[in-house]
Amino acid sequence: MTTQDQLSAWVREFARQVTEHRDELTALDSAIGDADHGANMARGMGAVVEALDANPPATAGALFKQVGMTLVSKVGGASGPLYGTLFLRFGTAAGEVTELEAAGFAKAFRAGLEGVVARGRPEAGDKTMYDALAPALDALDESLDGGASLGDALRAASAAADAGRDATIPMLARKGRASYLGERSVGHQDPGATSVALLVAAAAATLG
Amino acid sequence: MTTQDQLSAWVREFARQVTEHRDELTALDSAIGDADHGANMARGMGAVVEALDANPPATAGALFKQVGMTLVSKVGGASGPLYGTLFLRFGTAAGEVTELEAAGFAKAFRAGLEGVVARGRPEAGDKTMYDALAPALDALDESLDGGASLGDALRAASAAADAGRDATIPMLARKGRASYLGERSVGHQDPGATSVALLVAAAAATLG
Amino acid sequence: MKKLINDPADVVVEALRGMAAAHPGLRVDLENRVVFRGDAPVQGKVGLVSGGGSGHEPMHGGFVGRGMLDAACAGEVFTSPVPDQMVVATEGVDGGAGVLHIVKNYTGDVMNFDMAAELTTAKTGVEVQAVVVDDDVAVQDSLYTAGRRGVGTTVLLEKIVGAAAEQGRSLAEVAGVARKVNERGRSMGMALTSCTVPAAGRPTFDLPDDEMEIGIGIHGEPGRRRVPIAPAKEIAEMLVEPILADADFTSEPVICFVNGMGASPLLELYLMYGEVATLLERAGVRIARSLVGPYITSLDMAGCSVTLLRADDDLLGLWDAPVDTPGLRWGA
Amino acid sequence: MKKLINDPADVVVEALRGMAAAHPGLRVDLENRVVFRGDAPVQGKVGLVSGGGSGHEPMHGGFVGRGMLDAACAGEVFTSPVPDQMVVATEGVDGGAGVLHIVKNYTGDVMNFDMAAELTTAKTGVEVQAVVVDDDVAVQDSLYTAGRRGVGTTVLLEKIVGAAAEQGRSLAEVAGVARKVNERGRSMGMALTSCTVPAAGRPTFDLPDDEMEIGIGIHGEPGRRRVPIAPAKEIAEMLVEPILADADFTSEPVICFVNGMGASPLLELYLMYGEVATLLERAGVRIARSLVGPYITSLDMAGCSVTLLRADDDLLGLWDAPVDTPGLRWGA
Ligand SMILES: Nc1ncnc2c1ncn2[C@@H]1O[C@H](COP(=O)(O)OP(=O)(O)O)[C@@H](O)[C@H]1O
Ligand SMILES: Nc1ncnc2c1ncn2[C@@H]1O[C@H](COP(=O)(O)OP(=O)(O)O)[C@@H](O)[C@H]1O
Ligand SMILES: [Mg+2]
Ligand SMILES: [Mg+2]
Ligand SMILES: [Mg+2]
Ligand SMILES: [Mg+2]
Repeated sequence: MTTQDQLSAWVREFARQVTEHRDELTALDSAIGDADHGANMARGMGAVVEALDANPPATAGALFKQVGMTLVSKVGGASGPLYGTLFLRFGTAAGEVTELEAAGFAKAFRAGLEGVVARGRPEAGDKTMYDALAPALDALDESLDGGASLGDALRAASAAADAGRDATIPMLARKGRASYLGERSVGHQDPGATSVALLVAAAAATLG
Repeated sequence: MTTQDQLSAWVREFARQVTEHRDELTALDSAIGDADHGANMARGMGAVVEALDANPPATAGALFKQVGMTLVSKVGGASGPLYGTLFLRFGTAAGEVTELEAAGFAKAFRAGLEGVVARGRPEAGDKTMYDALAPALDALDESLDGGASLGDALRAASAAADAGRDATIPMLARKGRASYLGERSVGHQDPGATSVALLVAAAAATLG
Repeated sequence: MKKLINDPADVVVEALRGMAAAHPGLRVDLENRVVFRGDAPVQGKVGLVSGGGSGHEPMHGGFVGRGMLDAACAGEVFTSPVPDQMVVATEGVDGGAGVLHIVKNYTGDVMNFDMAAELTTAKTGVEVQAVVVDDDVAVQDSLYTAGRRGVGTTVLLEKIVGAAAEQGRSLAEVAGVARKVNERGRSMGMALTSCTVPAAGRPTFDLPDDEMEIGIGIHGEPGRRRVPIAPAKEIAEMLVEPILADADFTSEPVICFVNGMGASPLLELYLMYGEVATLLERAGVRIARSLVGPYITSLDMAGCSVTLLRADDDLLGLWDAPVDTPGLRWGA
Repeated sequence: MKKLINDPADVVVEALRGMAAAHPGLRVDLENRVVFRGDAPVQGKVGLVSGGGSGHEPMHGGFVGRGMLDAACAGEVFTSPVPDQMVVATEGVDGGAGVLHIVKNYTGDVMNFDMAAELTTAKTGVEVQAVVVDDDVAVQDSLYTAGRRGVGTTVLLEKIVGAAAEQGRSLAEVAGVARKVNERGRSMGMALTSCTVPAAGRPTFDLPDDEMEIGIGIHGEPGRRRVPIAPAKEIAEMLVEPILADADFTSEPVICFVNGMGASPLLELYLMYGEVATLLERAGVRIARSLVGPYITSLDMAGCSVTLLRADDDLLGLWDAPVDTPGLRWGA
């Protein structure tokens, strides 16, 4: 069971983490992209926190829609629509509630993943954020199905996201800018998968 | 007494030396100018040697006028007109002869110096080629007046040119590009004075 | 990082402020970071909106004006603008004849422009069409890439399509011209140095003094391959050959565009143009028009790209038509 | 050295070859390295000849065309052209109304143009006048210097004087306009990096990553002082203050020109223009016209310069008159 406060704390913790890892994200994006993923995520999540402070949403649905709208209108690039859609769909699926059961949380998060797939059409192995997000949600569902607490399930999801992130290293990119590099994309960790791992780690640190 | 062949050898030796010292001249001009004195002199003297090969002049006058004309039409910048005028006046003063007595040589060379003064209006201490050329010609005259051979007198002139060149180091430039630097020109050797020292050294190596 | 900037976070808006001051004929919405033609919307004319990440100046803001774009949205450096900006731009240029979005083929640009088109149409009923430019032969257009990047052809396209819109052609016709230009244009680029994204503070990639990148785009991304530096003659071959291998340029006259990446001086670009022209002549390609200069840049990257556009009488006429923008101006 | 060149010795002629190919409306004498208007000599019009070392493109060759120069002589990189070139140019543009030489104040340029004027007049009787541009406030104009350098004002002068000649004004009048522009123009420049002369192969000066040069000219010469790098706002102050201290610019409208040194992208130049415009407004200077871009460059140097020209109605009218050159084009 997660409360509205915990959900906000998750969002804030994600903001803190992307800011802390800003340079790392940019360095990863320098190697196989255009060196802006750190700036994009830090700018977007900075605006999200500002909006949260100015106008704390009352429900989970409102919270995540606000996060999603803010990202769509502040980030740009690929990550703006992708993360924006993730949170918008998350919010719609969560609904106008102030608490989320573990199963409801997992369902909403998966709706977010489906939003990412609808927008960017990533497939497993394309070397994108999908490759961290999909395994994380599979682990979350599996743990919860096995009777784990949300906290334990999120820790398993975070480990899966990290593993998914690491698994992007040997992949040959087939989506996004890294795909332009062909073989040269091999050997580099995907920036979007890295920021997704932070998102799931932030959830494990704040929820359940 | 210098023969036409010796005079040509002087010109060729000067060409060899500026080519050899091309990078040094450019490095000096980088510090207080625009990094082209080496290229300018090497291009000009390269053209001079080509013209000499194609069309060997019969007299001292013709030789030095050809050198001067070639420099004027191939070098540009400050050194083109200055060196060009030096050789043009040298040639005019030398006249249509095939041999030059020591005194005649010194007189012609001084006419060249006067040409430089007429063109560029340098004064002693301005940190220009004048500061190597004027002491060299003074030493030449003085040695010849004291009864020295042309060879010995040219060696004295070369020493004086070297000393004059070195003396430009502490000078504050008042002519040419180096003057734009104000105080920052102090501590650097003048490129034009350096190429003049090569000219006199080449004379000492080939004449008399 | 050595740049003429203040806080890296403010680069885009401060540059737009300078543009606004320098070009009183434009209307610059600093809040939304949109550069408008001073007289937008032009009634009865198809509105042309483009935009993309900043760092490619004069593209796109410098191509706003009579005979070219009606509005350009400026994103953060190398980051596609957001849908809100595009909605403001689209509404601001709608003169009743519909609006064409000119989008370079990058995942982010395409997604954001898609969202903007949906939003505008839902909100206002303005008819919006989009054309996606994808002309970079360095990238294979396959299931295994995000498709070809939009690079140099974008400049030629915005000029030509701008003239078509200015003539009063319909949205369908204008979009048709845009697609035709895109189909007929091909580009290839190279970098001598990396660029430095202001917010990143260091060069995007390290490139040794004796190496260069071939097949780069316009976002400081590394290219397809790294090779030893070479004389201009050979660089010209490395750029022209893949273009000629990709499409036929001998059947009609071409517009030949040698573009500077931002830090390569005009002296070198003209020298490159000479090499390119020689190669094209040898290959039986007839150059009808040319453009040489830094028009679609990558911040402070040194390097260049070559774009060839197979033209016809209509395209040449549109190219020659008057244009009055900060970046391209003739006949006006 | 990373450049788009072949043999460094061939840079100038190969770049001219590219210019000739790209601009069929010009006539380029490759042998003498002179760029002519295609229709030179224009009968009855004062001929305008300029020139100087190469490496400042588009100046001067890019300013040849209707409404601006009749011919430009290209010297080696940073080396004044030789008198022979200037003689060819002067004879080639003489339409019976005399010829004006526009000379930047450098010892070499002045001496070579002097020799050329003597030679032409002796040979052909063409009436030649010269105007020497010396507008760089970084240099003190005193007995202890070679006088002020000719920098940014040269661009504005060539445009304005070109329009005056195009109107059919006499040699004396055209020369008068040139002197007036020179008297009213002031410039100041700075460098973030050195440039690299192709024949030298390495940067002219070493500049640490955290320092810049203030008071540079256009030949890669070090400036008056070296200071820590600073935000654009402060750089703008370092450039604008000495200009305003040197001459009054509040009494009449000014033309404000922010110039790029070759490797600074337009994004940064517009940002600088915004800063300069703010400072001028605060100082009570009214900007009537502006120009932003790399027009008088120093090879691949990063940096910029600011030029202010105090205008009047005549000068503004001449500025606005049509011009049709590769580097500046409007109304044509
Ligand atoms: N089609 C796609 N589907 C899913 N994720 C994608 C797609 N394209 C790119 N991404 C993700 O976006 C990340 C890059 O984001 P960012 O650098 O902010 O945007 P941009 O690529 O526009 O500069 C990549 O590392 C990748 O994880
Ligand atoms: N007015 C002058 N009188 C005498 N010599 C001068 C004068 N101006 C410059 N010089 C000499 O010319 C040299 C520079 O020559 P060079 O670099 O070839 O030409 P530029 O200065 O045009 O680049 C200086 O080092 C100096 O010795
Ligand atoms: Mg990126
Ligand atoms: Mg020099
Ligand atoms: Mg980006
Ligand atoms: Mg020089």
